[in-house]
Amino acid sequence: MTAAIIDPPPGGDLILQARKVTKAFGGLIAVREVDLDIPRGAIISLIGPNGAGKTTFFNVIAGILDPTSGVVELGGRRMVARPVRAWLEPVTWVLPAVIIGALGVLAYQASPTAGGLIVLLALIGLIAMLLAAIVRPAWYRVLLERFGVFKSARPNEMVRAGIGRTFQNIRLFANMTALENVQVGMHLKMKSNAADALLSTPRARAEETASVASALHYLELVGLKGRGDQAARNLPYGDQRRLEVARALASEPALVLLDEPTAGMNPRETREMTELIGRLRRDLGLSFLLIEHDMKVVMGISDRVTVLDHGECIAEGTPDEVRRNPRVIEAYLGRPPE
Amino acid sequence: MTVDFRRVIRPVAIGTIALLTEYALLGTQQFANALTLGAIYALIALGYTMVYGIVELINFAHGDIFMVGSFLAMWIMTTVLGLSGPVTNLLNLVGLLSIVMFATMVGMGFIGMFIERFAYRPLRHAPRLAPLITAIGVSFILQNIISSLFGPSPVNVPQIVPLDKFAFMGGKIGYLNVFMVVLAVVLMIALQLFVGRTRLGRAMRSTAQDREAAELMGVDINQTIAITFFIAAALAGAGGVIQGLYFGSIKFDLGFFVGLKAFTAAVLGGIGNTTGAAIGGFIIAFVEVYATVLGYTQWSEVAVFTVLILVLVFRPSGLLGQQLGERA
Amino acid sequence: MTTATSKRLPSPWGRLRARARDHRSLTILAGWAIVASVLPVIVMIPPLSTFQPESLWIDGFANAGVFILLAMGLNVVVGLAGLLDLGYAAFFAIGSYAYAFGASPFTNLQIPFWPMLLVGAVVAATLGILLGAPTLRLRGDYLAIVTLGFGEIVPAVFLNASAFTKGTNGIGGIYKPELFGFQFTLENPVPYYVAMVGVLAITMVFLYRLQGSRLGRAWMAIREDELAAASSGINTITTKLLAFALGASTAGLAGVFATSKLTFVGPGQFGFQVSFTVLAMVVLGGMGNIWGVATGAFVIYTIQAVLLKELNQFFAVLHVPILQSIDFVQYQYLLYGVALVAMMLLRPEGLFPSSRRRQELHATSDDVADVPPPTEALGA
Amino acid sequence: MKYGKLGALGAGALLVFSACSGTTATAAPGTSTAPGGSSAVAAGAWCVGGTVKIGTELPMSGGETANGAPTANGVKLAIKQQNAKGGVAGCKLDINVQDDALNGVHDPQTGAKNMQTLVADAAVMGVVGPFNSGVAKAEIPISNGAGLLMCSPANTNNGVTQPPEGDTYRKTNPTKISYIRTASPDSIQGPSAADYLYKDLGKTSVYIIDDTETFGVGVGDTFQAEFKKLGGNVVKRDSAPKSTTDYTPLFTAAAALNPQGVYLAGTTPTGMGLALKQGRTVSGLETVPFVGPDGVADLGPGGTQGATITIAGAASHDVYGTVGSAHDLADNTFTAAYTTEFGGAPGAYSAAAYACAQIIIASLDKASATATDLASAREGVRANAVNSANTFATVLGSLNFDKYGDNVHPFISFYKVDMTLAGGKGDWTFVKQESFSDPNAQ
Repeated sequence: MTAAIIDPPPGGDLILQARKVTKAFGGLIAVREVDLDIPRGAIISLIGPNGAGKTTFFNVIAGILDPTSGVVELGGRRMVARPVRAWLEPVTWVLPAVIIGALGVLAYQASPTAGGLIVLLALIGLIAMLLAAIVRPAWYRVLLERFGVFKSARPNEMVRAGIGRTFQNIRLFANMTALENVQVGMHLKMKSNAADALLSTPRARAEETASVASALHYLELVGLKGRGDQAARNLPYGDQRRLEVARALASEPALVLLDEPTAGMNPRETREMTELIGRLRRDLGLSFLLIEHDMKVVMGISDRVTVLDHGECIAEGTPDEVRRNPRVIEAYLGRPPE
Repeated sequence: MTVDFRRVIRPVAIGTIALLTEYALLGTQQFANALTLGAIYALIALGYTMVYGIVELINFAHGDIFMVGSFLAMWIMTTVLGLSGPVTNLLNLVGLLSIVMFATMVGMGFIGMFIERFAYRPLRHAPRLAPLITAIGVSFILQNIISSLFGPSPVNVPQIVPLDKFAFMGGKIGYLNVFMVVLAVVLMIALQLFVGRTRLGRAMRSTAQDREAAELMGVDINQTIAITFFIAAALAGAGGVIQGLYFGSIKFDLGFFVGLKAFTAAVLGGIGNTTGAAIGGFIIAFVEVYATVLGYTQWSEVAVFTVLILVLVFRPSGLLGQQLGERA
Repeated sequence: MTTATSKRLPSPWGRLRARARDHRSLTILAGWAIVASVLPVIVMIPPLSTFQPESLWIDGFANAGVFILLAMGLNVVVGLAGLLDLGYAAFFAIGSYAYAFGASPFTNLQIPFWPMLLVGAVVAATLGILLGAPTLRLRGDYLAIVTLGFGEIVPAVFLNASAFTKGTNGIGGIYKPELFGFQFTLENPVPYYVAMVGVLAITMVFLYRLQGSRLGRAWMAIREDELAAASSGINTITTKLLAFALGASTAGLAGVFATSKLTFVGPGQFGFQVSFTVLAMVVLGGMGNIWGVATGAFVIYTIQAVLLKELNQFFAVLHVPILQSIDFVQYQYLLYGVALVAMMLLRPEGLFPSSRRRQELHATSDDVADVPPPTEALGA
Repeated sequence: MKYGKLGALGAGALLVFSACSGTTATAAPGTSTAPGGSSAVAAGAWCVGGTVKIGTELPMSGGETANGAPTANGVKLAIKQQNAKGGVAGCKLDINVQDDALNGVHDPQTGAKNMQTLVADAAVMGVVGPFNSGVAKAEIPISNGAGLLMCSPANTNNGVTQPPEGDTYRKTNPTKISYIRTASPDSIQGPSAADYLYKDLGKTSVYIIDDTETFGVGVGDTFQAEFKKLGGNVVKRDSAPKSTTDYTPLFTAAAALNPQGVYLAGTTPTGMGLALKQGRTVSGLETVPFVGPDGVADLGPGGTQGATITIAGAASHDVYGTVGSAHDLADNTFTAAYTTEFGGAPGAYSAAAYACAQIIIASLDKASATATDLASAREGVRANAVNSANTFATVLGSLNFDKYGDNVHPFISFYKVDMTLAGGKGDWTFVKQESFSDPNAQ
């Protein structure tokens, strides 16, 4: 099948923008100054020989690895970059406590009770700041920004910002049912907390019922209707890939990162997966970033293709442009992509 | 073999500086005490780390294997060899020590293999916590067997190495202390050579890396794991021998706490890494001696664990954890 | 799914089961009510009645309840969230001391028992979060040794901070509970028994609800694959902390209850043995299965506190000459060790493995190798 | 607390018992005469079933077997000897052994459960135990409510009996106390050792090491306070838990401060024997006196399994110890009888347990005159034992108890190790004894 190649929408409505992303492991540079733009509603493919740094680049975008340099922006907001002034963060934890504690020690000279209370207050403050540092609520991040501290978003924060992903080697929750796997994907969209669960509030129960219905819907969407009760590890390989996609969709992302979605699939399954991606873009308006080895898939579905080799971007353009690029041909050992 | 700066010279330099600093801070006497204690911890920690490296099991019975080793050595010395006090003839002493050391290490090795065969091997494919619980059970069994054989009170060990001391740098150091540290270092080097240079050592390393692949390449997994337990238990046995010689008194329940500290040492150094285990053992001993010198003996355990926690917060895989490619 | 199953099972038993699934909380409460009323009857039947009088059995059941609470709490941490905690007794200690501080002549406070249950749970949960925080980045066995360390540190603090805790002497004369003017006494174990069953039933309802909730799914997801869980939008850090907090709060409840019954607390009661015993209960019962874990706790407690202690009497009843001459009390820990090994060899998955979670903690997650753990937890 | 070879039935006690048995004795058909006993007598109607029991509540398994088992043997010996004399008023004695160790460590919870068990066994007339003060604090409220006598051979913690803390354990029946103990409280033993070291041995500086246990910390604190009061200098105070295996660094640090003596505040089973052995090897401490309480001065000769001198070996010279009882009644009768019976030297607390059994037997003998059933006999035992007007002749000398259950006339005996005794292995020799007034008199 052939998907219509669309031009990037005017006005630069970019959903994701990666600028000069570099990632080094010790002396080895896995990704070197890679730029990537993903317009809203586009399907972008990332190709390259094995070891080209595709998955590393993916993990940077997904918030799993901090880049050595470069920036990843989502909807114009800086999400991932090398940490800035990270050493200042512990200072923000300790400083208030030290100041209050010092006051307490001074006050202790005048009145032991008051001094003791102030020192206690300092301790509570310290604990509160430490907890805030762990949970990282919004006000804490604002505080950090005021100090000029930057830390990359965590994977779950990237999901919240609208990125869903699958893994190259399938990482389902093997002992949970397919339905539960999808429900986990809905985690962020659900609001009930531990107290709701303990008291089994109407809101929690309603939400739970709704989540089951919604999860069944996603299962149907990817073609797993009626498989909800099966443990994920008992599903056939192709179904596991589909289930991973359903789980990623359940978080209602704007951009889905698919790491070799058709790896290990037979031609029929591959075709179904390709169709599914096209349908999702059409029906839900989702954007996709794919890592893919199957050139048929890449060339058939992508709006634009980026080619990595030895961590460097060697070509970027429409599938046709890339197909004709001599550097790409060379990178693939002279074997021309059909 | 070329001398690689990163792998050899730097660690040696760091170690030397660290030791000199400790020496300056503690003084001769306490420095010697800490080194001696560290030698025992290190020998036991090696066993923990080897077993963990190959079967990913926290062998909680390992401390008790050390304890059984000390009793076995005591039994050999008193009942088999009929010793009761210091042996002053150097040749005799060397001969007797070699016999005791060899017999204890071999005997403990077989006990270690036996335990692995019956308590752990049947559970190799069971959920990971199952062997942990049998390890606790084995620990109970070993303690109670020893306590019914030798009684629950402390038992004296003939201190066949004379407790003479020589003056050194303003302190007095026992010949036994020197012997213990040297023995521990020799055994550690021997272990490194064994693991690094022999066929069996290669089999152990490959099994630790990927058991299935090793099996496909013709490594006999059962044999390799059994040998690992043999070596681990033999090292614990050596630790048991010097424990008895140095302190002159052993008790059926000494294994748990010594074992706990040794395990802490293994984790501190990066579990699965033999060099790390040895370094961890010495660090734990130094922390304990520090606590004592500063007058906070009752807090020494707290200090040990605080150091552990701090190290792990900043290096979640221990000091040398990444070196052997620990499987996350 | 529920409806589908109930349609397929038209038998009365099947209908009962389906109904039980639809009204789980009620079923649990009813189940506890049945168990609680049956147990006192069973122990009046020989040979159980020959071991000890009924009041002692009931007293023992109330004590067993403490361990059932502990096991159910540890199950949240180890069984559901997959975090191996070897220092669980620390939170038991914290709950116990919380009650001792709140209701003893030592502090001159006399806060009533029932609010103290809540206070103990909250204090333990807070410390659970504090102690859990530094361990968040650690995996598997590194976590185990750090929690083991906490398990040693907490009693050591209670021992050594003697100005605040009376140190090694312990705090005695702690006040007993009272309900609507009815004073609990040491002579009559029945009120403790009833109260314990009540606490257990409510805790179990709560735990089942948590397990089936969004939070329970998040715990299981983390246990199965932490990175995939984070990539599905789960905040692994708060979720893990909640597991520590809820596990610790259950231990806090157990501590308050045990202390109010014993009227004494000392630092020696919370050694590693307690943590290991509770872990053995969880593993033996079948990790992740709440009622299985509760049963495991009951079985091990009964073996430890009743059967092993009464072995002499038991063999005396049997009239086997050789066995009568052996003093089994001396060998009870040998037998306990043998029992632990034998039970694990026979049922490595536990007595009542939860069917779908049988594989848990099997996986060594080899495939994580290419992706280092999230580095942003604390201080990095 | 430790009376290894203090042994010896007070001659008076023997007379009292045989006299009692004699007066009430009438030959009972069908009752076998015990070998060596005087005669068999018919049991009174109160003695339902012909047998009553003495309970023991001690740690009997795991790491603390060494504490409990020899102590329980003391009770077994007393019962055997009494049964050989025909029991008490024709009623045979039996034992109900309870173990308060859980996973090998004494556990107050288990102790409380055991106390419930003993209370529920109507034939139990009195209980010997517990061993640990912490366990006692969980058990006294139960025995107090039930009116069952407990006699501890080993507890010394002041708070167990003495107000205000002691009152909190007797809330059910504040006037009917149910707990007595044979040992002198810490508040007597610690200071007397300090006096001895400062005045008799003339040492003005001391290093104190305790074992972090209730007993060790108790005597350590009271020793330290008294030594300072006398004008002495406490150069260092350390606490080393019983899990310690290496005491060398501790003593090395202390030796740098040049103490003239060392006080070992603790017991040999909790590490003080090892501490002595290792401390001696440290330069500077080769000849200074080491002083210990009765947990160290177990009076066991070198060679006895588990005895301090056996563990410390050649390091046992210049070791002094205090024992919380009078020396003057001591002879080797008890030790000999114990050794014959159990094939080993008595444990540290065997004699005290034997004394407790003697007190229970004597009280039961008295109570049997008026008892109508087991319950009244049990109450009679309690009332007689705690009545300060009753004086009991025991293996520890004569004992009677004040309103809190403490010995009215505590004695402290002083011993030192003589390495020439016991065939060169060393043994304790008596130095002197002192009597004190009632610790609760004020």
